[in-house]
Amino acid sequence: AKEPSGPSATAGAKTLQIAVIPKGTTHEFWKSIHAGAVRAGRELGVDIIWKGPQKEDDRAQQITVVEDFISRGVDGIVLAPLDDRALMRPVRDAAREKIPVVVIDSGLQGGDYVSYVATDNYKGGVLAARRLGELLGGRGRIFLIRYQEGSASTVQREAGFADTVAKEFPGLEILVKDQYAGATTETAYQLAENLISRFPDVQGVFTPNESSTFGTLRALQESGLAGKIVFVGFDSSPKLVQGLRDGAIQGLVIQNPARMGYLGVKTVVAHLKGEPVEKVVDTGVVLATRDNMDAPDIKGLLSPDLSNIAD
Amino acid sequence: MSDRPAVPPILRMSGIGKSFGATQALDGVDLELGRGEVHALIGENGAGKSTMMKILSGAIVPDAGRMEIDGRPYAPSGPGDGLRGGVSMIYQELNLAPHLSVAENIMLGRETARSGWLDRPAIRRQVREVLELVRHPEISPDVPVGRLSVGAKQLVEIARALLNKSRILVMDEPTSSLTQEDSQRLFEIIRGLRGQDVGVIYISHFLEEVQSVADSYTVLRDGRSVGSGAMAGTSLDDLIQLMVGRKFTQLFPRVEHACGGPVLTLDRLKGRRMAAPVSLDLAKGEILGLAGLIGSGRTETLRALFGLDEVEGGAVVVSGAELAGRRPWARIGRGLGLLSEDRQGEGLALNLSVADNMTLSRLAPFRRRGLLRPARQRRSVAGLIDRLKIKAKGPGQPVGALSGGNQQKVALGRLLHQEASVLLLDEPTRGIDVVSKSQIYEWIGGLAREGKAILFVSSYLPELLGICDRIAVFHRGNLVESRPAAAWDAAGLMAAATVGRAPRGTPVEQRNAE
Amino acid sequence: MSRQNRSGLSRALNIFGPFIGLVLVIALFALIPEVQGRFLRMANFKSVATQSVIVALGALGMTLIIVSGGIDLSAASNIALASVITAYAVNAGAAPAWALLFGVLTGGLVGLANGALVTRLRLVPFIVTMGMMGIARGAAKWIAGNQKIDAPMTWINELMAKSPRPSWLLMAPGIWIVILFAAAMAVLLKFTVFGRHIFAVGSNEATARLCGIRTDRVKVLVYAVSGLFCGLSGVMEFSRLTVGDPTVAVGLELDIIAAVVIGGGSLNGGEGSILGTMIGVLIMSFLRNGCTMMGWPNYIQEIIIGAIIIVAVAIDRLRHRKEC
Amino acid sequence: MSRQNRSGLSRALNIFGPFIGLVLVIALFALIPEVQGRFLRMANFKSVATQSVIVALGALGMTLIIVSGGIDLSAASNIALASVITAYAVNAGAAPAWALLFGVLTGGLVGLANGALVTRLRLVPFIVTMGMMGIARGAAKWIAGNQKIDAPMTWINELMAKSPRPSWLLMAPGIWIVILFAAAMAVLLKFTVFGRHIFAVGSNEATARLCGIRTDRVKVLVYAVSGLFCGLSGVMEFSRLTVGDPTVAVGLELDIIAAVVIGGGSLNGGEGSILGTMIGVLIMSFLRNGCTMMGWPNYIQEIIIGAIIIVAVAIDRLRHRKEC
Ligand SMILES: Nc1ncnc2c1ncn2[C@@H]1O[C@H](COP(=O)(O)OP(=O)(O)OP(=O)(O)O)[C@@H](O)[C@H]1O
Ligand SMILES: Nc1ncnc2c1ncn2[C@@H]1O[C@H](COP(=O)(O)OP(=O)(O)OP(=O)(O)O)[C@@H](O)[C@H]1O
Ligand SMILES: [Mg+2]
Ligand SMILES: [Mg+2]
Repeated sequence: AKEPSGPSATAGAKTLQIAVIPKGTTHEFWKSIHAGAVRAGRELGVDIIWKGPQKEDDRAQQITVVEDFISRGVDGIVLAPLDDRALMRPVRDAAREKIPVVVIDSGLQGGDYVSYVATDNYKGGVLAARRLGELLGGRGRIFLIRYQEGSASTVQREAGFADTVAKEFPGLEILVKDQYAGATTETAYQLAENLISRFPDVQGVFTPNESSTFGTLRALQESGLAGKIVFVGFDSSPKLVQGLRDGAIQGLVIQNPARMGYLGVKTVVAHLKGEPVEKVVDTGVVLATRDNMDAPDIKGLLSPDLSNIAD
Repeated sequence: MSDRPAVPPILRMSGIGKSFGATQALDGVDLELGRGEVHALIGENGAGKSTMMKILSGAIVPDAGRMEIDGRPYAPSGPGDGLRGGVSMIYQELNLAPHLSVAENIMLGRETARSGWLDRPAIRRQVREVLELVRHPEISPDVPVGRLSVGAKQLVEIARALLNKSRILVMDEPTSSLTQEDSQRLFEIIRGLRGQDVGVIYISHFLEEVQSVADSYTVLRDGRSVGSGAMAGTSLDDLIQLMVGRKFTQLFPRVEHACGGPVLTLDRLKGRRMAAPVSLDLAKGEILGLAGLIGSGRTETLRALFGLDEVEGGAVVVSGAELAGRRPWARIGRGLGLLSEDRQGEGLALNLSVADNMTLSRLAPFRRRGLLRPARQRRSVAGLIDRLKIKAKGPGQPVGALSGGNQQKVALGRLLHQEASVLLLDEPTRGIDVVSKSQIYEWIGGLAREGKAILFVSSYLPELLGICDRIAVFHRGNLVESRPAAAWDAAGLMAAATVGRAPRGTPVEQRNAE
Repeated sequence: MSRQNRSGLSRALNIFGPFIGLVLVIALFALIPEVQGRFLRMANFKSVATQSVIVALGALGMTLIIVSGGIDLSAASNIALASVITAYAVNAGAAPAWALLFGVLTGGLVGLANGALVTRLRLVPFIVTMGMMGIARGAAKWIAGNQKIDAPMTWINELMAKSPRPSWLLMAPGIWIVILFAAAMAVLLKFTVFGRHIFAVGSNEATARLCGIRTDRVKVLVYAVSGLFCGLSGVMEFSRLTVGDPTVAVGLELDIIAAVVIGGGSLNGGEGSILGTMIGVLIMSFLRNGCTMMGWPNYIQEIIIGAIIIVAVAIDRLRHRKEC
Repeated sequence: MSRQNRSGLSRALNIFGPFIGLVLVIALFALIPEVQGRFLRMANFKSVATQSVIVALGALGMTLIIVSGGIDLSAASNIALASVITAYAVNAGAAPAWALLFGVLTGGLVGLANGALVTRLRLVPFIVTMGMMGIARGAAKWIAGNQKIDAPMTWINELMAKSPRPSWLLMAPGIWIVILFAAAMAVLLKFTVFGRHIFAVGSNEATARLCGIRTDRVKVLVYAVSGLFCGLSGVMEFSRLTVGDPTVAVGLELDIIAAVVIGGGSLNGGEGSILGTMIGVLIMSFLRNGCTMMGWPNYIQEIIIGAIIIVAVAIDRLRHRKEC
């Protein structure tokens, strides 16, 4: 939705319009990015237009959205590309139309964008593997539940996880590694349930995003395994935070999506004003555990303030 | 029989008008029906009979006019209102739910129930009774209607209408697929209803039937009433003259034709749905009639012959060569053409135009360099429409908008256009008015003279006796007897069809056209 | 005599036919040594049954619709919408019973809208419900603010608990609810006038109308009832997830339709049965469960389920052909 | 006289009717000051046209199928599969022309399989293609190894470039390809024997058989041709994405079907036209484009598009009713 513009709207000058294009609109992760972008918009006095692909995670549709914003003639674009190649051409088209693009969250090939603001996803997977390996003492049977075919950021997390397990914890046996949880919580739930039926003696689980983590959490709770096995997930939501507190989850790798959205907008506006910008900005990942979850910085990440987005 | 003038008529329809787009189907028609009266509604194809009756049943809302039942205004907004108002109707086109059983169809909309729960025993009993009444207790109440032959389906519809016990019973060509025996039984039932003060409106193109069963009549022509009165003292010729506006003499015009060598031979042909293998010969220029009761297997034989049903054994020889391909397209390629007895379900694509329906089996003449030329198609179809006197707005009208008889003519027109050399006609004159019938007989004769061979299935014995060279009789799937037409009479045919054996030495009587 | 026998045999086939597929699927996995022991355990059966609840409820209503000659593509969106509404109500502090009622009624309203559009505007159900699919999904996302709605745990969440609270229930209350409603719907379809009319409308609508059946009323009722079932299914979805998720159940309408068709329903109307549908639901659930247990990759699973749908219907088809 | 006029009017309505919806949608956005200037620009129209190519190609084939009384739920999966195959071939070093051919033929094969199953096993198309939907999608993921396939840029990727290489083309070559094939299919449907046969099969299959039409052959051909179009559409998808993505176009089959139905196609068969379908495609594309430009949230867009589908078909319905 279009945001009421900041103080400069009254100044009479044309306010800048920045399109922020996420991969989807319904995960909490994207809500946080939205919140960060809106905060930057307020501070800088620019309009934020928030619009994802009509169908979640559909590359073709995201290209369409980018094209439509080029048609509309926005001043700048902040884009979380669903694909590191497929979005190259529309981004180049934007560059040709003198619309700067800042890439957030996932990488993009080619050099037609102004800056890349993102989490190191691979590192997130590494953190998760270490946590799991340490808690299990380097020995045990674990699941790697994947998110969805072809999703680049989660593929990196899964790779970081699998590589680290192979390298640092050879005693961990990955029982399942090519099962995909699918797009929704329900599909993740069913998958985890069925896997637990098959391998009731599993000792650890890693899931690479919010929906797969929550679906798995529900399955563990239902089969009475919550807290009995080591479970490390990714991203946060109130139910996951609750799980962390209850001891059902032993670790959540969290990113800083609000910061991603905030810096994305800041960077593109800085570029528009002719200021120099960094080509790569890392927004950092941290591991939240029961012990550190109440530390102020972690707490802010676990339960981001979304109150400023008004729709 | 207006010998009770004091009592108000059970039904009065006055000034009924209805148009479909540019077609004025009815224009100010009046009709009166007395208690215990059987009133015939007659007219040419497309005269507006069915439309009139659909208005009465509530299936169609009229543009103009008023109706009264027992002196009270009656304006149904749907068929449900009509039924509750005491009008029940047998529609011209089959009106059954194919997945439901015979019993379920008979009781449809009037299920005996106790506060919403089906009362199965009661339903069974009533269905049994009414099937007894039409003398077909052998029809199983549990069999899905979709599996019955057309004739049996028509009996189911009659049973449903009889069960309703309505004040007014409308029958739109109820006997078009019935044998004479079943028709006679129906007339008995109708006469019985007369005693119960039920008013019956009877539509049929079998004028002899009409004359014997009806007390009074109304004749429609082009959507207007052109005459009505008591049946007594009105001759057939008078009726026909009213219908068509001119004198009409000969129902069965004789077209001289000679039979040549055999063109079609069935050698122990056995289709999947045929009870027994059938063998027969058909000569060039011959019209071979097939008689039999409903379910006797005539349709099944034609369907197997044409490749519509799976063939299990036997051979079909056309002009000396055995047919290899067993699908309809292969048969059409060898000059066969079939007219289906089920014109709505199979015979016609109702939402396609008259032109497409008539030319579908032979589009080649309109093609040049791979492309069709619709103008040519239309011209050629316009010619056929004229020739067959089809009442239609033009070649582009969807065939579903035509009256029943005119639809039948379109189906016939297709065979003419196809220029088939062996015509398999399954009840070709069903629903066709008298004058058009005689016209069709004339064409059939003409086709025979051109050397085409014709298999003519009919349950209407007079026409078999009237135009065929030879008649074969089916009984329970077997071809039991085949003789020159001159060696049959109506009674002999009936006997052969019912008991499977022709009475020996039947005297060759004068052909009885009734 | 032989006819008698044949019809007896075909009747037996007719009754047990639908089970054949289910038995085959179960046997398939029961014979694979790798999962055998795990697959055949009671706990696994219970878990499959619980997973089936959502599809089963949707399929009960869908059976009515398909028998009446219609189709409902909005079922899955409707489920998501109802789950969101329930979560919203619980979250807003409504008593769980009220929240449940709201959820179910929301579903019913969407169904009613479908029915009204189909009958008033005389549109094909495919289109109406396809449009409604977008509308309901959009509404769900709107109400949920594009997010999951977290709601406090209440007894609603017990409905789909695998280990139910009064332990003599043995199975999740949701499963009992399905069994109850399935029985009720089977009776409705077979033994009531309304059921008969649903078949008639599906078999030949024109005939039904001419026989005085109020076809429009039948259709509106069928869609409304089906909507109520979707609503209940949405409540179960919420119960299972403990959150109201507007993106849940995307594409589930096809699973639901597949279950009905595998169970012998005909998309041309006039055919279908509740028993068949329930077996169709179980076949799909067991297939998913078995494939996951085998550790087969998802694409194999997708391919197998696609193939099974075709094969199941082909077998059903053969069965019918023999019969006549 | 007045009769003449009326039929003239209704003929005019018939010809221009389909355009009304399109004009309305364009007018809607053209009147909103916020986007007005941008919306009505040539560049935007070109971009909408390019976005429409994929759905349009799928819809060309779907029109044939729907006119013939069938339906194809596997269209979108087929598009994804073809795009993967094309990418695979390019990646494996095949000449672009060969890769294109492989992609198109893959689509054709899937279509052929659909047709063969529908005719040989006498199954309802809904089920066959629903099964095939899973099979094709699974196969695409399998071949792609559960990932997208990166392929080097070739001239195939120029097919969907908004600024085409020989600049006198003005629009993406893909758009010209659609126009070309649309014209060809329109002629096929209206002016060839095969086209008449398709209408006949869709209107009443039994009649078609009776008239010596090889209904099975017509159906197999229709599905195969439609499959080829899906294949081509998949190539275009690859051209646009520059990668082969097995998860692309999920749910697109409903968009494709909606386009055909908005354009006057009847799911009962026997009705439909290429012109109508193309207008249906554009209506959907302009709606999406306009909504995005307005920056309306997705759920609003979902609701609006759902409603528009219903309204468009309702208008079409009214138009038809007047006529008779
Ligand atoms: N639904 C319709 N749409 C357009 N025209 C129609 C429709 N139904 C009937 N008509 C026209 O109304 C006229 C009267 O038709 P109707 O069916 O009443 O004739 P009929 O007397 O029953 O003829 P038949 O003896 O052939 O059954 C015909 O010209 C027919 O074309
Ligand atoms: N009373 C009945 N009960 C059940 N099935 C019947 C009945 N009458 C006919 N059939 C079915 O119809 C088949 C034969 O009907 P068919 O249409 O071939 O006979 P027909 O001589 O052409 O009769 P019609 O005069 O009705 O066209 C039988 O094999 C049977 O399956
Ligand atoms: Mg009539
Ligand atoms: Mg017959």
